[in-house]
Amino acid sequence: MNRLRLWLLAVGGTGLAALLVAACLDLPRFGGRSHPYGDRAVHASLRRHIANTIASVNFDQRAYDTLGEMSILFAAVLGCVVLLRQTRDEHRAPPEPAEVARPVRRYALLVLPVALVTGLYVIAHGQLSPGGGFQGGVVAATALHLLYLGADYGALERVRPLGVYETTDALAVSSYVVLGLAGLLAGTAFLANTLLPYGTFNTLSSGGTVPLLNAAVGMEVAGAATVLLAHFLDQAVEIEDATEEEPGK
Amino acid sequence: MSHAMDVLPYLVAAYVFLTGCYGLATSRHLIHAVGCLAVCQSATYILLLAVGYRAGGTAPVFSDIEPGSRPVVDPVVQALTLTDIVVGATVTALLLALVLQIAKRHGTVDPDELRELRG
Amino acid sequence: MHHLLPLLVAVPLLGAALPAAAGRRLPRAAVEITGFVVSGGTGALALLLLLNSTPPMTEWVGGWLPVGGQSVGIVVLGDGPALGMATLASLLTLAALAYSWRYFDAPPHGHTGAFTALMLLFQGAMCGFALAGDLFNAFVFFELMSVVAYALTGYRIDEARAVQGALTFGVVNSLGAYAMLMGIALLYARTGELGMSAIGRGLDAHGGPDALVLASFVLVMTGLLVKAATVPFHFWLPDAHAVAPTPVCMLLSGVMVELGVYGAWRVYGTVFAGPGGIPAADLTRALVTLGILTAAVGAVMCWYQRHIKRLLAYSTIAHTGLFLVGLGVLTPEGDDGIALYVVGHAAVKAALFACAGVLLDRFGSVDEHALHGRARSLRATGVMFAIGALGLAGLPPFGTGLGKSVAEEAAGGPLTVGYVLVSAITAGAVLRVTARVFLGLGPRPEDAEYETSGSGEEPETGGLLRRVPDTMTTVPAVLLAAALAVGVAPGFGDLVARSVNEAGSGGAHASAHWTAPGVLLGLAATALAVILAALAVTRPTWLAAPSWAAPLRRLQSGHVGDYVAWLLVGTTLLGALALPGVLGG
Amino acid sequence: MADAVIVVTLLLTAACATAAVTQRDPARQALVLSVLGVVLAALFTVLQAPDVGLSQLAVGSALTPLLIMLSVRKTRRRGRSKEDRE
Amino acid sequence: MNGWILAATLALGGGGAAVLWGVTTGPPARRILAQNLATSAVCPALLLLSQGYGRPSYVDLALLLALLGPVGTLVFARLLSDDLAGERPSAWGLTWTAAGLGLAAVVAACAAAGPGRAMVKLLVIGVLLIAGNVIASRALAGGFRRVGGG
Repeated sequence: MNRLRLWLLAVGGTGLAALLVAACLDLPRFGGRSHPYGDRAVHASLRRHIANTIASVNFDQRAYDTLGEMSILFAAVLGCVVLLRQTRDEHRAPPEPAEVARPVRRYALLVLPVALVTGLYVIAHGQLSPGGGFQGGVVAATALHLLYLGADYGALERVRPLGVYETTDALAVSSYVVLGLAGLLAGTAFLANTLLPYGTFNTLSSGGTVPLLNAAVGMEVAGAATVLLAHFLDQAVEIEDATEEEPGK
Repeated sequence: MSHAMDVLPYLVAAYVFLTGCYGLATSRHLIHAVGCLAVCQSATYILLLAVGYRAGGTAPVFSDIEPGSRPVVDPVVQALTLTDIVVGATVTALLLALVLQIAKRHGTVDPDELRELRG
Repeated sequence: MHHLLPLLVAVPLLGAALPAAAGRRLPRAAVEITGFVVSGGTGALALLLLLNSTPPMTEWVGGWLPVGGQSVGIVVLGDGPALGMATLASLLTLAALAYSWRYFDAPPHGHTGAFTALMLLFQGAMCGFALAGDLFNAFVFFELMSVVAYALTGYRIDEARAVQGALTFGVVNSLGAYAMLMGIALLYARTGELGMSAIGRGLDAHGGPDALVLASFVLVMTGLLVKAATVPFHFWLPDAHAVAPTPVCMLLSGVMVELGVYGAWRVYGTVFAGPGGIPAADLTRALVTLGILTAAVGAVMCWYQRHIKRLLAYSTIAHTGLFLVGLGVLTPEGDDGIALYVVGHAAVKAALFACAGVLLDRFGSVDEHALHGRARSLRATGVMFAIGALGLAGLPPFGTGLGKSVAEEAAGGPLTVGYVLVSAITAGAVLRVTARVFLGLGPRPEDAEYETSGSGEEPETGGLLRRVPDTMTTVPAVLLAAALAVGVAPGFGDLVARSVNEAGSGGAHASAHWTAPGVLLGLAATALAVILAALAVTRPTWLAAPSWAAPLRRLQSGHVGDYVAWLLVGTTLLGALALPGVLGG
Repeated sequence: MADAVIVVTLLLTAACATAAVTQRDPARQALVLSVLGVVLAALFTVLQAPDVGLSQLAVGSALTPLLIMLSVRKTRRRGRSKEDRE
Repeated sequence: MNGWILAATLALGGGGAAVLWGVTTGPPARRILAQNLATSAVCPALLLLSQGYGRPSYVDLALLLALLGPVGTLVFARLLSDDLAGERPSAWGLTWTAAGLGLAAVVAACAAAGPGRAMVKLLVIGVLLIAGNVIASRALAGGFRRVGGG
């Protein structure tokens, strides 16, 4: 190991550690009672009939942050599409169909619908109970990949028209922005949650535009996670360059 | 004990961050380095949530409790952490994609052997 | 009017997402035209808002207006500097898109619009960061900017260096961003707020600065200064900027790095400037010290490069150091000068990168030694490269010259000498390249041992260009004209000064115009640059790398672990520089 | 009582983070990272952040380790086929 | 004093320490086994915590972990199949202990929740947890011919 780097690391690490420890000692004590912004957020959430305050913060009070977050995900998908594209010196070799033990196959195929339903449930209940578009979207995308586990890559590819997922991803981002613009056109403000009635507290349709934004995020995340995993799977399983030979040798 | 408890979560966050940095600086494998970056990031989750905790509080999710019946923890930091987790996952994915391309173009994933850009 | 502020983010995002949704069937031309329209439209909107930014606007996204001075929403700022940076980013994106018109040979299969979409996302991210008035929102757009920039830097995945530079860029910048987030969490713990001005008020209400304020200052600044490529956080920049596609380099060096400086200015001014923050003397010590270090390292390393894009990247580092020094003195004149300097520098640097891109696509190399005398036929490009070098030196009446002269006067004393030297050295290096590559003057230089050569690069177009497309020469010409206009247009300097001072500087007003000493210093820097270049070309041995420069070059090892270690050292250094006032207070 | 469970999960998190850094082989690190993801989810639950815990479970225990393992497989496959040819 | 939280603390502490030790030492197969154990230790703890805090909505976490945990383990087993060749660590004692722990937690939670929708959810979690745990363990112990392949 490089001597200089270790010295730098020792100096910098010690300095930063001292700084952080000193700061920790000045922090308000863990579990303290003063959370002004948090208390305001809870009140604002209840005023808009949203049971899950975190959803209210994410999709209403700080919906603009979530717009940025969605764009990051969208950018990462575009980035991975660009970075993991097939170059001229690479070719695709369909992998051999895998033998999967029967119990594993059965388990995977049984769990798949359960996982999909769970994903949708977590998305749909986003503004009520813990969960939301992001968590549910990842679960739904993961569920799809049980096919890889239960069968083989070919089976997954057949039910996974990538173009559809990419379109879903982009459409979901667009619809989030369009919902935001609707607030602007209605004369209030960008991403204002004033278009729809707030509904009855603790029901699926409560919270004005929150369920819509939540659904958009769910679609986006499911699409994005699928596309991301697809490109990595392609690289790991299918795409080969000139120096690689057939797998399984 | 109670005094230690006042700062312990913050110290754990600081420790995790520094540990991740150490791993990142001494890594011999780029995928390992990306993993260490993920460790660094988990420090930010811990710090944020520790800051928002309220002793005796519960989650500000009112699907199964009455609003106002129990003290609640800070929802804002939770929303921030959620955003942060998404950011972390996407950054990890992008960096791993870059590592794959480095493996292809340089034939190595050991940072000590990547010696093209210097001076 | 203020309701339109979030559109600067929303429109580019929509412009990136909709073509991607319509996706695979759109012909390339349609995607590129959409890109132009969206990018240009956003630029026009930013300009329109900028012209209406007196008095400064604020917008609460989602209509969460503050109740009793407190809000649960996110505030977006619409003052002069914020909208100015957004306008600059938008116009430069438009220029980069124009430059890359029909440019890359093979867009990914089925993703014709990927490059355009990423550029639009980049534009939206830069606008969002510039307008952010909420610290966490700034972090989100900071990350968006970074993620897009990693992908764009590694765009040419066939190139070994491109993917390596992009990874280094990614790791170092992400770590900086996480440090920034730790700082934000500390500030939130102290004040319970996320809006920048609300945090500032909270800190002031708490009393004098303590270790927590110092730590949060250091952590937040680390993130921003990593982006601003300040020594010792700067190592990623040459590795990334030298390998990114040329239109991306124009944006990275022209705006993104400057946005880091802008962020540092904004965060200090709104969060830490009060009595509960970091005392002014400490900030001045920290920023001026780091700025001088940055300028010196950047200038020296710039001089000894042979890889032309890398040379330009180091000159960006050197100039960033000058920006930090100008802001660090904390005077209204300093802020005005730097604002003008940033605008002028963006145009000049983008034009220089555009010219380097022409070389790359025409000859498949950006190596000063290999290209010796080969570009004689590219007269227009050569002339523009030389003009760009003069702009870099701050020759009146370039905008860079105006900004530099105002900043020099604000900094005063020995710092003025620093400004002259650094701009002369970087400009001299560019002039030396002009003389060797475009004129073929002097003997062919010898190769050194520890350096990055610029040979063996792949052109970015489908094969080597026989003739340079008009767009690739028009864009740098327009950019250089813009740099001139910044300095020449009557009243522009005062306009910038007024809007900058309205947003910050505590109500003090200064004016920015040409002065006799400023003009003389600009002329002196230019003369020095010409002399340096002439000496380098005619007497190469006189100005060969001295032995003390070798360790400096060896530090730039290309090893990501080294860069992370330096980042930690940087935080310690920053903490040590800002410590005295905190101990005293 | 409520503090004891927080202390236990915090210490577990710190230990997992250390283990994730000291495991130098990326495949083994991916295993530790997935455990770290699960432990973090438990920590978030005891810090009363079930929303965050859910997304940490989804990302930390499934998505990120999967991405890392796929990358490991790709780089190893290259390494192996190169060795075969030599 | 809350017995549910105490039980969860013990499950987390004991299970966590065992998992950590297992996942950082020994051959790959043992490490994957330990990773699987993480699911089977933390998932019951989450159920207990949900009861202890009096928050039925926290059960979703256990549901997600019971779903995704075994899936993760199987993915690891598949992608690391080359490293696993020849190793057959059987840890039936551990597997059934973990399954027992899961069962106990589910039964206790069911008893506390009483019949209704909450109980159905808990039962689903129990089934998923135990089935996933056993399948993953068997796959790792070489109980099946092969889990590897493309």
